[in-house]
Amino acid sequence: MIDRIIQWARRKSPWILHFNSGGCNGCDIELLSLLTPRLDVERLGILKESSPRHADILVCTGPVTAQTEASLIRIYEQMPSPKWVIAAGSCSCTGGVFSGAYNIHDGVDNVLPVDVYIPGCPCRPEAIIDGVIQLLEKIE
Amino acid sequence: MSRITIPIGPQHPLLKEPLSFNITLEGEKVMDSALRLGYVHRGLEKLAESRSFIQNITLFERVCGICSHIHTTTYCQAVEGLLDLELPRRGVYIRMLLCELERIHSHLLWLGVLAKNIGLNTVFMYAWRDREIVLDLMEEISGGRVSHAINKIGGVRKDLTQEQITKLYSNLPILLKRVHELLNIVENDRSFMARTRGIGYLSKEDVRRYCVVGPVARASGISMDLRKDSPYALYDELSFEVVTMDEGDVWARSLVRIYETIEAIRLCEQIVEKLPAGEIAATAKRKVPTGEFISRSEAPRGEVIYYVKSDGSQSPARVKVRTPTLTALITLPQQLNGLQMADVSTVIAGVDLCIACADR
Amino acid sequence: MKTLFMIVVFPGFLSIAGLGMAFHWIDRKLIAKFEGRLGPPWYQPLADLIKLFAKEDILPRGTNEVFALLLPLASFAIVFTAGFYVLNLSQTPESFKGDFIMVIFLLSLPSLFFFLGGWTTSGVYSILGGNRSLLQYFSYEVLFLMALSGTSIASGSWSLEGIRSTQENGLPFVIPQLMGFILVMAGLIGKLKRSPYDIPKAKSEMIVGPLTEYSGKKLAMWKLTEFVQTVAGIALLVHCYFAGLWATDSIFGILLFIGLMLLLQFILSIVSAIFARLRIDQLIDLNWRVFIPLSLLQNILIIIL
Amino acid sequence: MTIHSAFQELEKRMNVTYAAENDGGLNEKQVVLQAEELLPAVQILLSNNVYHLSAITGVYDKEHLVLLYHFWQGEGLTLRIVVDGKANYVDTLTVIIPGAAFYEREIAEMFGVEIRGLNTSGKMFLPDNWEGEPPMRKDKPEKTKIQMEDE
Repeated sequence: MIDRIIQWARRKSPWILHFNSGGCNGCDIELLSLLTPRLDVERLGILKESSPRHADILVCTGPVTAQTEASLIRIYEQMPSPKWVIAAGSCSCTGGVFSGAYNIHDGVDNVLPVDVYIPGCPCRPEAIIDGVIQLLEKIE
Repeated sequence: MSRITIPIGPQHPLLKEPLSFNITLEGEKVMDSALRLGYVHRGLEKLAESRSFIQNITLFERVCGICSHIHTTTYCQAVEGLLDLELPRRGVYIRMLLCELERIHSHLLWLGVLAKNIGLNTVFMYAWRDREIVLDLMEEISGGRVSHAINKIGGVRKDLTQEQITKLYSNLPILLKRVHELLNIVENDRSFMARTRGIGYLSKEDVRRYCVVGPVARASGISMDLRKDSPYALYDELSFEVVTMDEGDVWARSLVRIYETIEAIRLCEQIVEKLPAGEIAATAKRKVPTGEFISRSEAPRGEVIYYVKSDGSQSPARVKVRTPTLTALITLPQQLNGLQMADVSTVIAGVDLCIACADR
Repeated sequence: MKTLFMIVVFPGFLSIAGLGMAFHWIDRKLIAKFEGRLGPPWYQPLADLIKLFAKEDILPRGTNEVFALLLPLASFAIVFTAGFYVLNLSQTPESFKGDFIMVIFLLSLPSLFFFLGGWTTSGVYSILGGNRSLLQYFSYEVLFLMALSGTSIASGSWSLEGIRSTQENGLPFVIPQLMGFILVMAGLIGKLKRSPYDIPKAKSEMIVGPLTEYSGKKLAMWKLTEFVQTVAGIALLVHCYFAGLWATDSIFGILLFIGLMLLLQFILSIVSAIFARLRIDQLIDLNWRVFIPLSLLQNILIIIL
Repeated sequence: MTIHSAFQELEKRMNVTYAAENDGGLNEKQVVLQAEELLPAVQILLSNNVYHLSAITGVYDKEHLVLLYHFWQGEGLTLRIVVDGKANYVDTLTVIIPGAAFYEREIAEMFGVEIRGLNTSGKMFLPDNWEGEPPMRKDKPEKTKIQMEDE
């Protein structure tokens, strides 16, 4: 019973932390536009938190550059469990158009365990919502 | 008083992109600041040398997600210059239309970020709500909200249909009205002015010494706009004003950007009215002849310069990109010195940073 | 058994916490409406809190764990006690002569603990945010006390009961002391660290200030403290300025009481939606040059008249 | 035209290897100079009110590394500085144009060119743990030749 209540709470209150690990801004502004009147994800309980310690879901955008790799791991470790990672955008899934550049470690999954991949360059805001919802369904 | 150094970034709510900014504080006063770029450095210029001229359009679209269209436009202009290609007028007009729509989108986005940083969440929401109108128009025209993929060497991919023109006619006046509402806030709201007036001052002389471009330079009284000074595309056929102010602070930058948004909406209307008939793209030869070309254009944040060198092979021998943010970044330590900690966010938002552009 | 029920359920822990969550939801919903958004569903604060309680609790190295646990607990207990006093509509059995002063004192403690909470976790933002909240503390706390004491001067009593009964015999204090009411609202906004007084936890520069390094249960305690503090602060103002409008023991009276609380919450929400965040020097300037002299003037007027 | 007068003065007063208005190679005016002539040339530009430095490009002209200083004042003017392969340095412009600092650091990091008088400690664009050659540096021709002989 208590487990079910906790599961319900987790599904209803996913707080996300956004980290751009080296992307082009495209996915970032689409992610930010989730907060705004047209899509308003607060109605689903999604809040964009600013401290890793408060967040449940880490949303990465962009490929992982050599310089952000350490910060990315550190942010992930600062998050209290249970925690999940979403790779938003083609770049953070596979490296996308930047794949093969000298400073890029391709996708986020080379660094962190990724739960949901959202393809698209840039991924549409609706797709990000769908990704979060799919992740929430996975929580059960 | 003891000094304390606080690291801003790489992950910080104030920055949408990773950037490391170490600020030394004495109490609440900023004494020193040190900048470290390179978190978004992907090595695009190197990567461009291994891709073909056509593949590079896709690549340079992703230099920056906010001003993606201006990057491809400038790149295509350079390659077209190398090919010595005459562009059909309709194609150039559609290009300019998207450039101006993108300027509106970028400035509204920026106003939202500034408002959010000074704690005016409501204005952030309003500005981004109005920005959706532009995004819809751009999606209608090009198929993409943020990346448009409409440029190709020799022109554009998609034509404007009559339906789209009607939509532009009906939505641009709405947008103009909304932007005037936002202008009213920036111009008259006391709490907005209290946080932005006199903050981040740059004199005319500073702007010259640091080679600053775009709205930041124009807010300090330097009239520099490549659309006017050395018209590229077909900007010489359109009439618009270059907005300048003399205050040189964040408030002046806000006003300059909003007036520019209004000018951009007018430009869009003009473009649609004057839209010539005919082809939208010229056929380009596959092989790019040897040569060098410098292409400049006015992005929402200022002058973008592309240098393309071809050695006659499939891919360019060198592509150099210089984005406007790099010029603005260098002024940050000077703008910040002696300010309060709370003003750091205002100043950083005020110059409209795009780290992805600066790092490439 | 009855005492236990009173402490845990009504009018104790559960109902005060529930009321706090309800008001937090109303606040978020109102702000969302002002911003043209839909806003969260009604169960949102509850889901947030349950989730936080079920989360892992980690603290950075070098934190004094005892203090990090005690501070949120203590501040929650304190605001809860304050809430217990001011939310009791009818005659409080525990009421005594100086409870007005005690409630003010209890409501001012959490800010101090907030500052200490920042200092125990050794993050840079926590410390800086803590410093800011202490700087702010001295300006709004004086304002709050000065402006609110107008009511007790006018009624000549230092107990909530005395203040209430004076108003029941005459006009509610909001009418003769409108200026004081406005000033005390400003003080309350500072106390609750809401925008435009949200300098200690200004999201764009301080991340979340002292709370930056807290997670899980401790964060939930801090949040709950904030919810209850809001409700207690609002209820205190209703007591001090609007008493006499409701009958203490009828259903209608309770509804009116809650209605007045909602009105104050509405004012708080709209203020935070329309003003930009103040800078710390602007805030201190405003408080010491304008607000505090005004509240002093008001008190002098009350004494003379 | 400020650019025009600056161009003429450069031609007159400097030891110019090559100067062209527009020769099909580059679509803007360009002046080819040796590395040690950079500072006096920029002084001439500044005295002619050409103060906007748009960018510094490092590019390989056949085997030689060349730095292009793109100036702009209504129209473009490019100073083409041949960086000698052996000495591999240029003087910093930051003493007269402080805005050049980031461009020069980029050149220093990407091409390994020494910028005399510029503090280049620490990295600006490359990751902290970057090891090996500057990324934009193409293999030195002598090296390639030796390798080819070995084969």
